[in-house]
Amino acid sequence: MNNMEDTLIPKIGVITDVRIDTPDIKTFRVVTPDGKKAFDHRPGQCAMLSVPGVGEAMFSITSSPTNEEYMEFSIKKCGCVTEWLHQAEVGQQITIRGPYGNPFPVDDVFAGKNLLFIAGGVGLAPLRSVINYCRHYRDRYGEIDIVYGSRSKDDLLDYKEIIEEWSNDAGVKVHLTIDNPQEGWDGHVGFVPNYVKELGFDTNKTAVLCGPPIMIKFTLEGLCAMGFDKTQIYTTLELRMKCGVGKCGRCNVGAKYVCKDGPVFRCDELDELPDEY
Amino acid sequence: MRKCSLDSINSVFAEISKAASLYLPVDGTDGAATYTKWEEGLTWSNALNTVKSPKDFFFPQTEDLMEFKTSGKNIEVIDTRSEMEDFVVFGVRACDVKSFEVLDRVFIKEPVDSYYASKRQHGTIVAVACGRPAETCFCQTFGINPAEPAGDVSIWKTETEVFFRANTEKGEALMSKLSGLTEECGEETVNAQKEKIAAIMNKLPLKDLTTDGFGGGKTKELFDAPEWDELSQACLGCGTCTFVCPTCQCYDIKDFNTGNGVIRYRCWDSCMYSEFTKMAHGNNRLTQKERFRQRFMHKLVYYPENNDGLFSCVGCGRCLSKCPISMNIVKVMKKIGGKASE
Amino acid sequence: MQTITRDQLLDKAVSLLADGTVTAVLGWSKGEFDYDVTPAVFKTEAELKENFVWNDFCGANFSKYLVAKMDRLEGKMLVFLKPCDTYSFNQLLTEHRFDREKVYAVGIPCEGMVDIAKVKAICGEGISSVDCGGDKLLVTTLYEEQPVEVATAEVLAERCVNCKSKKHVAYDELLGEEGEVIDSNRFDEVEKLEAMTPDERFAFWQNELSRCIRCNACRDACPACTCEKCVFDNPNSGVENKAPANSFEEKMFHIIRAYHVAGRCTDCGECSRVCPQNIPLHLLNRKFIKDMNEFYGEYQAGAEVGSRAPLVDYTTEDLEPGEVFDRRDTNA
Amino acid sequence: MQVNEFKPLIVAFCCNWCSYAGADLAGNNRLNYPADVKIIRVPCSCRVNPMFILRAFQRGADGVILCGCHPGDCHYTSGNYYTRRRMAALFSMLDFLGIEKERTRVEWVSAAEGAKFAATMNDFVEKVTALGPNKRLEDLRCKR
Repeated sequence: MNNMEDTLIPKIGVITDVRIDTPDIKTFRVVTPDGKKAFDHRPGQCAMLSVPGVGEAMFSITSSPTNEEYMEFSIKKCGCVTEWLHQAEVGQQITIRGPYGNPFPVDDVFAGKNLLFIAGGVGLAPLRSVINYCRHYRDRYGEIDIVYGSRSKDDLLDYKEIIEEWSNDAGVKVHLTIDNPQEGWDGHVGFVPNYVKELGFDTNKTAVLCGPPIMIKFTLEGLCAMGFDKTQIYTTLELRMKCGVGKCGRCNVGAKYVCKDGPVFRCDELDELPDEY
Repeated sequence: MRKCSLDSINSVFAEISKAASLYLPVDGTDGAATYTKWEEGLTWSNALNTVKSPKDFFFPQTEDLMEFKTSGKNIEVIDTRSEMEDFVVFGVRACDVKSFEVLDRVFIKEPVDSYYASKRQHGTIVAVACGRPAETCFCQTFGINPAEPAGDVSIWKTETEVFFRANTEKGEALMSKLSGLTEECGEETVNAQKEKIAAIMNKLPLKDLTTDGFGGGKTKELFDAPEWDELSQACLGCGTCTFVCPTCQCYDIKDFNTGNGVIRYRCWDSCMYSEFTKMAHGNNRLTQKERFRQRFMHKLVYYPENNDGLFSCVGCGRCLSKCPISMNIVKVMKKIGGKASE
Repeated sequence: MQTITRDQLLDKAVSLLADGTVTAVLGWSKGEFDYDVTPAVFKTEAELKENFVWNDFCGANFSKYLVAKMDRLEGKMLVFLKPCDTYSFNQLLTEHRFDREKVYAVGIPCEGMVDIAKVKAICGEGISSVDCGGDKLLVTTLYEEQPVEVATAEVLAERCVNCKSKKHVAYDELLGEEGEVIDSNRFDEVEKLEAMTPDERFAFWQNELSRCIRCNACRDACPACTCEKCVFDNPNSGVENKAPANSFEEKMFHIIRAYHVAGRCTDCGECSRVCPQNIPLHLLNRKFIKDMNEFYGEYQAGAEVGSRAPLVDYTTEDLEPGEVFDRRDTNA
Repeated sequence: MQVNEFKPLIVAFCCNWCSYAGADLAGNNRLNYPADVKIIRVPCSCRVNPMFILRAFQRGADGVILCGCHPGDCHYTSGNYYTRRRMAALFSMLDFLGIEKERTRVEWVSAAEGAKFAATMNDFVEKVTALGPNKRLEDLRCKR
């Protein structure tokens, strides 16, 4: 048959740049062999990357859709596929398919709103796509606050971009924090949920959360205590996936499939789902 | 409606085999029936059903998806599929026919799974009415009538004759090939058999089993039911129920390095297995109770929620007879559903 | 027909619960039909009276449940052990897989368990009730006016036909009469296969193993398979495959499974009982048992606690792997 | 393909302390044995998991031979005694499944026995060649 048409059959992607962000996170730039973007996506969507013989895994696309040249993936070393990718060099081919999942509602719900992004660790990866999208269409959105925390200064993802670009944008406020005091760090020290409480945001914002489950849990509680309604808060989930299209049956939480109905959920939607994520 | 004598059924098989591969239940050396490719000398089994369901024809236990050839940093993707040929699955029971509808809703929903779809397209299903349902049958719970099996052709088998009725274009095409071997007939004998089956259905021990208390939107109500503990306590975590089930459709995608390439294939997976949801950074279903609950919630709540109320169980009874510890969907439905409707 | 009655077991369980000796009872719970019995933990007298059963279908070996079931249990667990279960019980103790102090084992005699598949082969599908009485079963079906009489001996599970022992090797208390170790014919079938030509043996196993659907029931039911992390679940082991992709993988799985329990397998027969595809898995296990008996002296796993299995032991005089075949060829 | 053209692929697991040195000695003494024998060095014959042997067959071996120190000479005192029992059980099982018993062998070769190593390999290759390609424990995916 050789028609090569099935959602499970991937395209070839070439790694054209590898940026070392932190000791365990690298950002990979991926294009097709003819130098184009593999496909268009919306902020918050994901792609399946694979290394033949090693495995396939879902990663959030960290570059903004407004970047028309390439896609970027910030990947933390934690399993077989990621470990392999971390040793990959520029020019290495991998396979890529997507885009999967639903995006953040950047064009309807978010439009005209003040936005509050809260991320922890590698949780900034999916948010960077939205943040840069919103910065690109700056006039469509109100004030933007970004709270980002990590274990240490060295573990802060996209540090250079944050300091040199984000912080200088009009109407964008960046609040960084690290878990423990460190030499050469004069910023805030403390966990993200506490920092959010200290900062005490107005409830006229739409919040987007991403990070380790424990951070999400306490930040969510903090925001609710501040008077945020759960319909104002968005987050993204991650579970084991194989197909990416809601058929292989393992990433469901209740009747929802994270790969297809997620990964972006509004927090009040999550309340409707059983506690299994 | 057409008929032929049971004695001449082998010539019908021979005729079908001329144009397409024919698969039908044949008794194995262990006494259990298995779908086998028909050839001269094989006889159609009298068994009520096969241990392994016919979902294998459309969603095989293992199936190569593609192959990768790597050289240096480069990768080549090869679609290894060959042209699909027509085939006929003969002697499928009403419950299993219904299971194809359940699978269709998963695989032929956008984005269409072309591996599955092309097999569905090339397969013709000849379904047979159940003259002697077993005590483990509960298809009527899901609105299935074993006397009126769907499929491309429906057949009824009596002691001496086999009656045919084409239901679809594919079925008509198949029957037209058999016109010389079958003769036109009335429906009296078949109607009599239908009545007999209806009478037996009324005597089945599980005839009163209902789906009350289940369906879409019941997640909150049922998820934290205390009964899950008791129901799942004996579960061994094997995959028997999922692998004999005609509607279980979870799969895994894996790579096999052959030494001169990588074959990416998919194979059935089971939500009962401990590493089903295991990721690099953790597992969201750590206990057998959670895995057990997932299987039944999926069949009775999640699936109907996403598919207009259709349940992902067809009452074939395979899990009832094959579970090593005799825990099954009927016991779950009685325990949990019974409670919800009280 | 069992010599000991449900009521006797029930009385024992109820009185042990009442006097506080145990806080839970591991027993068999009745199902939808007369034959689909499920293992269950009972905590109260009421539960026991309602659901506890003991009949010719209580085949499940409870020993394995002891590994997982007692973690959070306060007090002791009463477990009923048939003679063959006691061997598994001892073997698990040898391997330190559960806390003996938390178990109150009651040995019960067993007259053999019935294989419902054999009953169905005789009476057909549609069994509405099975009455165990005397040495016969009275089987009522949906299709026969009169109940069919089936001799129990004809429908006993294979492992019970070739029962190796009616003697309990472990218990705190014994109900009924103690039996004897039986000089069974359990290796006959293995010998029959050994006498075949390699081609015949290959064809035999090809036919049997090709039915395998890799459900892992044989592993999961096996009281010797208690690894926390099984090699078949390890994605990096090279054998982690959820489906037998070809005949190599079918053989690989079954060789490795049997090999991993070789020397520790007590021949309880659970693997063959639970196999949905009726593969005679016990023959693989028995081949190992028979070989080890012949090569290294008689050994029954689980006969006593703390004994050393043949494959984790050696003597300087052991026979050479090549001599295995020489022996057989000269015997033949 | 004609039978006489068949060149078997043989995998030989050799213990580092005796047999591997024996193979070395065979080479130094210019003793001939077929190039179809692929040697895998293992720290002790006892390192060889039965799965290694099955996997060798899967990956295309037509025969697998395991060489270790003579019983009593094990560098780790008792490793090869365990090997002896394990392989006796495994080979017997393979035979029970109908797999040709000539495809597997255990041989004890010391560091001084270069000649024995070469002779063993020659003999083993000859026997496996006579059997023809491994068909009963093959994985077709690895052959395409």
